[in-house]
Amino acid sequence: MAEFLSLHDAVARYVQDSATVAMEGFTHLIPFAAGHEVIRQQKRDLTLIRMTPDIIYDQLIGAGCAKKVIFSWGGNPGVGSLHRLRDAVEKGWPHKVEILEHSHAAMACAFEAGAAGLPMAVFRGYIGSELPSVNDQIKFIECPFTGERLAAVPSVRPDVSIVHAQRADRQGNVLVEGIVGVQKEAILAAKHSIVTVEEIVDDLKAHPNACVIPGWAISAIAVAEKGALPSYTHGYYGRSNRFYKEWDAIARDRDTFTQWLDENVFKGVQNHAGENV
Amino acid sequence: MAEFLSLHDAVARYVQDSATVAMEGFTHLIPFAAGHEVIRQQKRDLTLIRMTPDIIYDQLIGAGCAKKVIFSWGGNPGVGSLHRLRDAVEKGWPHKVEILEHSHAAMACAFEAGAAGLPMAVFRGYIGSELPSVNDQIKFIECPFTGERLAAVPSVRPDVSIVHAQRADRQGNVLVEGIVGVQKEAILAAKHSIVTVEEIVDDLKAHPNACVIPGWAISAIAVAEKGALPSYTHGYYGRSNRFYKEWDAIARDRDTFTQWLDENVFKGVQNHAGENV
Amino acid sequence: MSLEYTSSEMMTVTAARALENGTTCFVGIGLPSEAANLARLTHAPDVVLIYESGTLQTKPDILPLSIGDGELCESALTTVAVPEMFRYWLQGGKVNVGFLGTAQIDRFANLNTTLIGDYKAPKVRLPGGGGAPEIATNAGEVFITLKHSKRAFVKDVDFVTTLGFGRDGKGRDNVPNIGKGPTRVITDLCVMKPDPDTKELVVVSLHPGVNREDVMEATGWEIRFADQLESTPEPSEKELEILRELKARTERAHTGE
Amino acid sequence: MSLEYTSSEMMTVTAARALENGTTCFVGIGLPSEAANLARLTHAPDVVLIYESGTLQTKPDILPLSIGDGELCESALTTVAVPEMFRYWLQGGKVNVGFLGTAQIDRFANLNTTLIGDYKAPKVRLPGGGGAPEIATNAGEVFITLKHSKRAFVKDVDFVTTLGFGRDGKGRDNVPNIGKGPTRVITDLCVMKPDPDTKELVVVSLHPGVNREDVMEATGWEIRFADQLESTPEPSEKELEILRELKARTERAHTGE
Repeated sequence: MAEFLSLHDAVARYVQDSATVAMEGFTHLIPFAAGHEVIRQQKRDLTLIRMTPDIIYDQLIGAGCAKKVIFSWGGNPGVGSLHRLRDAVEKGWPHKVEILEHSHAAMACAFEAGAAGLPMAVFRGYIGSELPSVNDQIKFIECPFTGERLAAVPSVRPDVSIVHAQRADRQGNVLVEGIVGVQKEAILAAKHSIVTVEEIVDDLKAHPNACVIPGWAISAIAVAEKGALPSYTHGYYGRSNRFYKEWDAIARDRDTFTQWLDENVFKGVQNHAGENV
Repeated sequence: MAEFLSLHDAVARYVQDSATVAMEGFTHLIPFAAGHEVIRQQKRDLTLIRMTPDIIYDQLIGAGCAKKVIFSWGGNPGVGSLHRLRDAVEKGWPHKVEILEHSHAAMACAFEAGAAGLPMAVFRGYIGSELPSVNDQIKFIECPFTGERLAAVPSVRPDVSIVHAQRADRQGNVLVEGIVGVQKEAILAAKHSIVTVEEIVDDLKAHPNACVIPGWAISAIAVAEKGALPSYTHGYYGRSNRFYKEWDAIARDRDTFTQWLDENVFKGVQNHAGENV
Repeated sequence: MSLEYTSSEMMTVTAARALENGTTCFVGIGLPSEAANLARLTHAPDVVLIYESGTLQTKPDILPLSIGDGELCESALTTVAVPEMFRYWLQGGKVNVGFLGTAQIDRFANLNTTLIGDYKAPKVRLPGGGGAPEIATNAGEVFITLKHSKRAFVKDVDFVTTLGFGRDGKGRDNVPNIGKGPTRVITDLCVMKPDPDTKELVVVSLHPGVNREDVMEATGWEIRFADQLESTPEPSEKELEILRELKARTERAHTGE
Repeated sequence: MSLEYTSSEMMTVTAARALENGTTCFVGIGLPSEAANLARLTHAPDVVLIYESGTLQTKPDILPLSIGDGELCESALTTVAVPEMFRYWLQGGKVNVGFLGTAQIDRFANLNTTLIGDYKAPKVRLPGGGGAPEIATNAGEVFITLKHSKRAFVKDVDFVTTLGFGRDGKGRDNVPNIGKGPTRVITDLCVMKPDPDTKELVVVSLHPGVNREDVMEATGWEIRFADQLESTPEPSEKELEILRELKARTERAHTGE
C-alpha cells in the first residue's frame, strides 16, 4: 500500500546508489522534481532507464549521478542534442557513462513485458538495423508456428520507477491522463515505485476505463506541485517549450551548466524547473 | 474507412461460409443482434472464436452455423452448461462440432498478438495443465536470456470480427466503454470487422484515453439498438440475468430450442434477444 | 452459541475468513465470489477484489451472476482490457490469492473443469479452463472452495485442467516463477491443506457437527486427517446476517430483471 | 507563376503533396511533421496523423516542438499508451506511410541517426533510433525528407540505424512481413526514388531553379538522374500562405511560453 511521504524521504528510502532507476513520462509528465531531488541527494552509479532521456537525464548525467544509460532516443526534442549526455559519452565528463541503446519499439515492448512479469519481450523489430551489433541484449528467436524470425529483448525491471501524475486520492490510487507513455508499465515493472502528484484529492473523478494505478501497486506518493516542469501536466499547466530551447545554451557549456545546477537545483529546492522557467 | 451499412448487408458482405469469425464482448456488449443475423442468413461451416462462447455461440451452434469452436470457457455464466454446445460436442447434433480449447490467458494474449500483427503470443502459462496434450496449437519456447520455458500460442487473426459498442460518430469512430474485454484487439486483429452500435452521434464525448477505435480501422458499422441484449451495454441498459437463467430450460431440449429460434430469430427480426427478455 | 445456519453458509463464512484484510484476490465466479465479498463486507474491508473481466478493486453491492456484470465495472476503481488483466495484474505478480471453484478436485488439489470421461468422447463436457490454469500458477497462493461429494473429490481427476501439485505431488518442484499453489480447500464439511511434504490434501479442521466418517464418505480417496484436528469456528451472528442480506439483495436483483 | 518562396518551403510543400488524402501516416517530428500537417491543412483534410507519443488521428493547430506536446493529445481522436502505439498501430499494420527525417542517408536510403564516427569513440553522438527502425520496416512505405548536403547524403552511412534497402540494396529481399521501404526522398533540391532493380536512389525531379550540378555537389556519391527527369511543380499561393501561417502560429506559441 502506497505511503504518503515527502519527496525527500521517498527518494532517500527508495533510490539507492547503484540502483537501476526508470524515470518515465513520454514528453508529458516527466518527473523533474523527483529528478532534482535525486541530484540533491547526490545519488551515484545509477543505471538510468528511459525511452527519451530528455533534459531530466541530461541534468542527472551532468550532475554525476549516472553510471549507465539505457535509452532509445536521447535528444532535446525539437531543439537538438543533449549536451551533457554527449559530453559524458564523447569526452567522459564528469565521468565516463556507459550506454545501451534500443529502438522505441523495443523499449516500449520491454516495459510492457516487465509489467507483464515476463523475462523478455518479443516483437517484429530491428530488421536490417545495425543496433544488434552494438547491443548484445538484442537477440532473435524463431516463431514455432511460422518459422518467422522475431526480435527479443530483456524486459525492463527496474529497482525503482519514478513517474509524475495528475493526482492521487487519499487511498493512494493515482490517475494518469493524456499522453500516458509507459508510466503504468514502469510502475508495475519495478520492485519499488515513487509517484509524484500535483495534488491529493478526495475523489479522482475518473472515467470507467481511465489509467488509474491502484495504491497497493505503488510504494510511495509525494506531492510535487508543478513537479513536471519544464515538461507539462495535462489539465494543469503547459510545456515550457521556451525553457527547452534555453536549455541548449545552458547545457552546452560545463560552467554554465554547473552554475545552473547550483542555483536552481542545489539552492532552489522549491523551484524545480529553474529560474528560467 | 468504415461504411455505414444495414446489419443485413454488413453480415452478407463480410461473413462468408467457412470463414473464421470472432464475435467478442466479455460478458458485456455481446453482439447478439449480429449473431442472430448470421443465423438468419444461414451461414455454414464457420470457425467461431470467442473466449467465452456464452449463449450467443450456443445459438449459432444449435442453428448449425459452426464447424469448429475455439474458446476458453464455454458455459452459461453463473447458470450452468451451454446445452447446445454440449449436445454438438457430446452427441453431434445438429452435426459434429470440432473444438479447440485454451485458457483465458492464452486467448487474451492471442488476441493481443493478433492486434499486434505477430504470428504468436508468448506468456507464462499452461504449467502443469493437460490442455497442451489435447491442443496441438500450444507450444513452448525458451527465453534466450533466462532459459525459462514459456508458453506460445498462435495469434488470433480472424477473417472477420464482430463486436457491439455504445456509439459511433459520423466518421465511423467508435467508443467502447466499461468492460472492454478483447473487443479492440478483435477488431484490429481481423481482416474485416463489423461493429454494431446503439446509436450514431455527432460527438463521441470521449475522455482523452477512452477506448476509441478509429473508423479507418473498421470495415462496417451497423446500428443495432439493444443489439447486445440479453447481455448489456454500459450506460444504455442492463444485463437480463433473468433471460440467462431462462435460457437453461430453452436450450436443454432440441425442440424447445428450435421453436425458440424460429419464433425469436427467424421470425423476430426486430427482437434480437427474444420474446423472453 | 446456538445459531442456526446451513452447511453452505458455514462453507462461505469459513472461506471468507481465509482472506486477510489488504489481500489482493483474483476472484472466481460463484462460491469464491460469494466468500470474497463476504470477507470485504465483514473483517476485510480493504481486501482488493479483481475479476478476470478487467474490473480492478471492485466493490459490488450485489453478487455478480456473470464474471462481467455491470455492477463489477460500476463499483471498480478502474476497468482494464482483458489482455492487460491477465498480463499485468495476474502474470505480473500483483495477485496474492487466487480464489477458485472447481467441478472435480483430486488428492493433489489438481482441478478439472474440462470434462468427465475421455477427451475424445466426453461423458460430460464441462465449461473448460477459463482463467484458472494461469490463476493457479501465477497467484501467490490459491484457495479453493466447493461442496464436498464423492463425485467432486476424486483420487485422480479425469483431466488436469489446472495444476494443484500435479499427478505425483511434485508438479511445482523446480518450476521457476510459480506460486505456492493451493494452500487450503474449504468445503461444506471441513478445511483441508496440503501435506507439507507429499502435498496430499489432509483435513485440518472439521466444521461443527461434522465427523470424520462424513468426510470419508464424501471423498473419493482414503482421506487423511491431521494429528491436531481442529474444529472450525462457527459463523458469527453478524457474518450470517451480512451474508443473508447479500444473498437476498442478489436474488432480488437477478430475478427482478 | 512568379511567387517568392524559399527552398525550405519548396521542400515542405513537395513533401506535403506526397501524402494522399485518407492516408494513415506515422509522423516523425520536425520536417515530416511540418509537411504532414501542411498536407492536412491543404489537399488532404482526411489524412490520419499518428505520433509515437500515442496520439491517434491528431489535428494540431500549431506544430508540436516535441513528439508529445499537449496540443497533440488535445486534438487527437484518442491517446493510447506507447506500447500499444508500437504494437497495435505500427506493428499491427495500420500505417500506410512512415514519414521520417534523418541526420545521414546513403545511396540505398539507409538512415543513420546514431552517431558520426566509430561507435566506441564517436565523433558526434546523435540522438539514436527512436521510433525509426520499426517505422521503416512496419509501415507500408516510407517517405524521407531532409535538407540536401554532402554531410547528410553519404555513399555509406557510418551506422545503419534504420533500414532503407541495406548496404547492398538487398536488405528487404525475402524478408516476410516487411513494408516496401523508402519510396521517395524529398529534399530542398529534388525528389529521389529508389531504382526499381538496384534500389539506389535516383533523382526523378528537380525543384525549379535547381540544376544537376547543384544536386551532384550536395551529394556524397555519384548521384544518378532519371532518364525522364521532371521539374517539381512550384508551390501554390495557397500552400505558401497556409504554411507560413502555420509556422507563424507555431513560432508565437513556442516563444510565448
